Amino acid sequence: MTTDNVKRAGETPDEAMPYAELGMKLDEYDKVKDILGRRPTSSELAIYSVMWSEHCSYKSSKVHLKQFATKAPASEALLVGMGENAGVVDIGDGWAATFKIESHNHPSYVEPHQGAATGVGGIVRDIMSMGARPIAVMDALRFGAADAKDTRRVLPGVVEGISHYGNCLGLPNIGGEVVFDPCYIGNPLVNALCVGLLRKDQIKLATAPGPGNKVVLFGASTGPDGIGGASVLASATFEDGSEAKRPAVQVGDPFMEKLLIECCLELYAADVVVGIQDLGAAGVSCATTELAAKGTGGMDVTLDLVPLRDPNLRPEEILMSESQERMMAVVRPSDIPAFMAICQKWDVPATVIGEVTDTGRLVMTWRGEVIVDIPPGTAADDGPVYQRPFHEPAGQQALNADTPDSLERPADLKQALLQLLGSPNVASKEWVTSQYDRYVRSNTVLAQPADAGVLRISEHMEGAVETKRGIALATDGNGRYTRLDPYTGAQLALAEAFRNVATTGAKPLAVTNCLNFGSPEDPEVMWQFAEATRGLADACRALGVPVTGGNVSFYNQTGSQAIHPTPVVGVLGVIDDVSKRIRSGFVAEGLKVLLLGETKEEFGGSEWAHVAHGHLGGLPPEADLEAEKQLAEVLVEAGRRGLVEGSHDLSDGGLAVALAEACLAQGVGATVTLGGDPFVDLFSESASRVLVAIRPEAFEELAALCGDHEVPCYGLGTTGGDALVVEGVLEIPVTELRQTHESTLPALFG
Amino acid sequence: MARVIVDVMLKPEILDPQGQAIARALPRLGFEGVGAVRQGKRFEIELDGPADEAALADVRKMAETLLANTVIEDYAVHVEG
Amino acid sequence: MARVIVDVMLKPEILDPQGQAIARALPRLGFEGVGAVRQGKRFEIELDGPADEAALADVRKMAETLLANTVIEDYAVHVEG
Amino acid sequence: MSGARVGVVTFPGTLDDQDAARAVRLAGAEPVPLWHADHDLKGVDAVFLPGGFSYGDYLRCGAISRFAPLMDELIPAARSGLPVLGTCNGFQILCEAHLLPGALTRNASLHYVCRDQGIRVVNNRTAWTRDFEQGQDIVLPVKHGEGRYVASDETLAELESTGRVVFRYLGGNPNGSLNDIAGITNETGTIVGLMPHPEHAVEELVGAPSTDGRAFFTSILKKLVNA
Ligand SMILES: Nc1ncnc2c1ncn2[C@@H]1O[C@H](COP(=O)(O)OP(=O)(O)O)[C@@H](O)[C@H]1O
Ligand SMILES: [Mg+2]
Repeated sequence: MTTDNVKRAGETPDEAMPYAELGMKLDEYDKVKDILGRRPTSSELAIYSVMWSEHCSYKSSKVHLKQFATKAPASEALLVGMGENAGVVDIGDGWAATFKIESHNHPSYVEPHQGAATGVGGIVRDIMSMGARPIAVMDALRFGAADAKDTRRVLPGVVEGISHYGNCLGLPNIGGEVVFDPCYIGNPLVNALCVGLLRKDQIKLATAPGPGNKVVLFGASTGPDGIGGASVLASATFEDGSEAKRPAVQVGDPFMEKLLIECCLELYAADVVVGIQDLGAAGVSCATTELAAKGTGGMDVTLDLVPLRDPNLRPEEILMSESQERMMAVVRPSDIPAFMAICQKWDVPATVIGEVTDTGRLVMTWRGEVIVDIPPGTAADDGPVYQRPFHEPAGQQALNADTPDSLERPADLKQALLQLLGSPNVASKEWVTSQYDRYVRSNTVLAQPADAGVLRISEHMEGAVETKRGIALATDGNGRYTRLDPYTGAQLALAEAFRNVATTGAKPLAVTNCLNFGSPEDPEVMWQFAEATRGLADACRALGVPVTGGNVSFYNQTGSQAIHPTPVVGVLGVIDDVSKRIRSGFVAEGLKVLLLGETKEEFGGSEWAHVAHGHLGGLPPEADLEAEKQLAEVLVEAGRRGLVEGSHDLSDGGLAVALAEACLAQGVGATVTLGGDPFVDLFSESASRVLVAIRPEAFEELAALCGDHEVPCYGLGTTGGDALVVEGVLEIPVTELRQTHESTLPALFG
Repeated sequence: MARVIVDVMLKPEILDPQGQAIARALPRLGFEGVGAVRQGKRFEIELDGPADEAALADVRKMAETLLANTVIEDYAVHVEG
Repeated sequence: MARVIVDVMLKPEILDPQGQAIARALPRLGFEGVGAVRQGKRFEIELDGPADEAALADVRKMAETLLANTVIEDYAVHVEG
Repeated sequence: MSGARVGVVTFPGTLDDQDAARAVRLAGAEPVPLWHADHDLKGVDAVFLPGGFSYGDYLRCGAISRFAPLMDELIPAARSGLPVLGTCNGFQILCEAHLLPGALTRNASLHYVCRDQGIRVVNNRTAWTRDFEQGQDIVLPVKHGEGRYVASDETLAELESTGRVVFRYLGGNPNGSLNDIAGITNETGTIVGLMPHPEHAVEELVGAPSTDGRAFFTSILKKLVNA
C-alpha cells in the first residue's frame, strides 16, 4: 500500500478523497483545498476532518457561546478563562482550582462501561494538563425511563465504568445527578466533571514555544481506538435501529492514567515542562495542531516514532486514533534526560516524536515521506463557523398553553409525598453512589447526599501555606424546565447549582457547563440552543459568576426525536473556613426549622406533574436571579457567623421532598406548620428557597440578616421525634420515609 | 449431563490493560521469552441434558447475548473433552 | 512462536458469585436446561519460541506463582490447537 | 511517643498512602515513605500497607505487588516480627504474599461498595488493636470490590479457635465474607490485615462520621514506645 504524500497530492489534484465518509461537507473540503492550494493528502484530510468536526470545532455553537465571554461579569477570581483545557479560579491563600465538565454521551450508549469510564479519564486529563492535581470527580447522568429494558443495560454499565475508573484513580466522587426520562432512552447523557488544585503560579498552558524544543508523546501506546471516531460519532445522529457506523470502542486503562497523574505532577515540580496538552478527541491531530498553533507556530513530527499497539496502523489512523491515557509535552532539549527519568520512575513510556519550529507549518513525515504540511492554526482555530438557522418549535406555544392548572390535585397529601419520594428521580441514589469511593484522599467534608460536595484544601506542595479553605461544587440541570422554556430553564439550572453551593456556606465563584442538545441542523433544536445559551449567559452576569469552560454535545437525537434540551451547569464555590461548612439536613433535635424564600404556585414541569400525571406543559418556575443572589449572600454570611446548623435546598418535589430528605439525613424527624394551601406549599417548585435548621437563640440574628437582604424567612416548626409531621396534613414515620426513598433503585437494578 | 466451555476474549484491536500489566510483570519475576499476554474469561456451563446441536446453538446464543459483549469481545464455544 | 493457554478456575468449594449471577439470569432470558455456570479466567500467552517441554514447564511455574492463586484457584495449561 | 517511625508503602496504583501518612502524623509518629522499587525498609519500626489499586488490581488484587523488590525485604522482616498493618489492598497483598492465610475475592453483590460500616473488635491483643476494648463496636468506612474473605475449612477453624479473627462486620456483611470476617492476624499478632479503612476515620471534619480509626495508630505507637 502506497502512502499518500504531499508530493503525490500536488501531482494528482483531481484524485477523489473520502471527505464525505469522514463527515466533511463539500464546501468544507473546498476550503481545505483553498488553504493548502492543492488537494489534501489522506493524512491531512484526516486531521482537518476530525479538527473541523462539530465535536472539536464547535462550528455550530461558537457564535452563541461567545456570549459567555462578552456578557461575562467582571471577576477577580478568574485566572484562566474559556478557551484553555479548563478554566482556573483563584480560591485564595495562593491556591487555585481548575474544573470542567464534559460529555461522553454517544460512546456510553454504544458501550456503557467503557464509554463512561473513558469519559472520566478524558476530563481528568484536561485538569492535569492545566498543571493541577485532580482532587475529585462528579457525574451528571440522564437515562431513559427507569423501568425500560435498555436502561437496565446502560445504567449499570455506566455506573460501573465511572466507579471503576474514578475509584482506580483515587479520586473521590463528591456528587452528581441521576435523572430518568423517556426522552433519553436512545441517548443517555454521561457528563463527567473533574476539579483540580494547583498553586496560582504553577498554571500550565497548551503551547509549544521555542524552536528546537522537543515534542514528547507519553503514556499509553496508540491503537485503533475510536477511529472513525468518537469525535465523528459525537457529531452525528444515531439512526433509528441502525447498528451502522460504530467506531472501534475506546478502552480505558485507569492504572496507566493514575501513573500519568503522578508522573505529570513530578514533571511539573521538576520544572521540565514548557507546554502540555492532553490527548482526547482527535488524538495526535488535535494535540499537535493546537500546541503548534499556540506556540511559535511550527512543528516537525516523525510519525513513525509514535509507539503503536497495532503495528499495522496507517498514518491516517494514527492521526485520528483516540487511544486513551496519552499526553503530549514540549520540553527543552536539556531537560529531556530529567523528563525521561521521571517517566521511567513511574513506568510511563515516553518518546520524542518531533521538534518545535518557527516555520509556521506543521510538517509530518512517515517512512521518510512528507505526508502533512499545513499551517496548524487552520486546523486548530480556523474551522468553519456556522450561523445555523433557528426558529421556535411549531408546538412550543401549545406546549406552554397546556398548563398544569387543570390537573387533578391529590386528596391524600401523604400518599402524594410517598409517591414522589419513591419515584426514580427523587428516590435515593445510594445504589449508584455507594459504588463510588467518596473518602479517598481524606479531604471529603461533604459528599452525597449533601446538596454540594465540599473538599478541604490540603495538598503537600512546595511553597504551599496551610489554609483553612475549602471548595464546594454542585451540578444541576432540569431538561423538563428547559423544554418548556430554554431561556429560563438554563437560568434555573445555574440558579440551582449556585444555591446548592451556597447551601453549604460556600460563596459561588465560577461556572462550567455541558450543553446537551439534539441536532444543530434542526432549526427547532438550534432555537433551544440559542435560547439556553442566552439565558445562561444573562444569568451568569446577573449572579456575578463567569463561565470558565465547558463542552457542547449535539446530535443527542434518535432519528428526528431529540432529547429535552439539557444544559448541565456546574458551580464552584469557596469557603474561607471549611470547618464552618453547613451540614446537610436536620442534624440534631430541638432545632428551629425555617424556610427562606417565597413560595408561589408553580407546577409547570414539576416533579409532581411528571410523576402523578405524566404531564409536561405550561411554563417552568420563574427564575428570580436577584432573589437567588440575596439568598446566597444570607447563607454565606450565616455560615460564616455560625448561625445555621443544617440546611437543604428546595428543588424537585418542592418543600415536601426537601423536608423528607432533611429528616432522612440523620434520621431526625420534624414537626412543621404551613401557612397557605397545603398542596401548593408542599409541592410547588418555586426557585430560590432553602430550608435551614438553627439553634433557637440564633433566630433573631438570622431573621435580621434575612431582613437586610429582603429574603423572606418563615418559621415552620422544630426538629425532633421520629416522624415528619405537617400539622393537620400528614404524619409519616422516618422509617417509612426511608423505606420508600431507598428501595426504588435496588428494586430496579438489583 | 455435559459441560460446555465458552471462551471470551477481547477483540484483538481492543486494548487489554490486564494482559499488558501481566506481560510487563513477567520479566521482573524472571520469566523470559513471553511476547504478549491477553486475559479473557472462561465459562464452564453444565447442561442438564446432552451437548447436542440444539443445546450448542442455545449456548452460542447465550454467549452472544449475555456472556460476551460483542462490541468489544469475541467468543468461542466448545464441548469439554 | 507458539501460543499457550492457561485456564484458571475457582476451586469447586469456593463460592463463585459471578457464575451464580449468570446462572440465575439465564432462565429470565429464556435459556432453560443449564444446571450451573462457573466463571474463570483464560490467559493466552504468546511465546517467542516453540512450546517445548522447557517452555511449558516455565508457563506452569508462571501459572502456579502468578496467574493463579492456588489458595482458591486451580489451573490447567495447554498448547493451543 | 515521638521517634517512632512508621513506613508507608507506595506501589504504582496505591491510593491511600497520603491519607495513611497523615493518620500516622496525627497520631504523633513519623511517617516514612517506602517505595515499591527499593530494596530498603529504611529502618522503620512498623509498616503500613495502604489501600488502592496497586498495578491496577490487574490479574488479582495484590498479585503483582507481592513480587515488588520492597516485598523481598518486607516479607522476611514481617516474619521476624516487624509489625505490619495492611488495609484493603494492603490486606490483599498480605494474603497474596502468604503473610496471612486465605484470600480476598469478588464481593458477593458483584458491586464495589463504599459505605460506613459497623465493625466489632473481637481481638484487642494484636499490635494494632490494643487501644480498643475487647468486643468494642466501631464504625469505619469500607470501599472495595473484592473484599470477600475466603479460606479453607481448616484455615477458618484454626483462625477461629486461635482467636486470630480480629474484626467482624456488624449490621450487614458488605461483601459476603465467610464468618463475617473483616480482618485477621498472624500467629503472633504483629501482622494485621483488614478490609476497612482506619485512615479515613481519624478526623472529625473529613472522611467517615467517626474517629475510631485513631486507635490503630495509638495502639502501635504505645507498643513501639513500650518495646
Ligand atoms: N451520579 C451521581 N454521582 C454522584 N453523586 C450523585 C449522583 N447522583 C446523585 N448524587 C448525589 O445524591 C444527592 C441527591 O441528588 P439530587 O437529589 O439530584 O440533589 P439535588 O436535588 O440537591 O441537586 C446529591 O448529594 C448528589 O450529589
Ligand atoms: Mg439540592
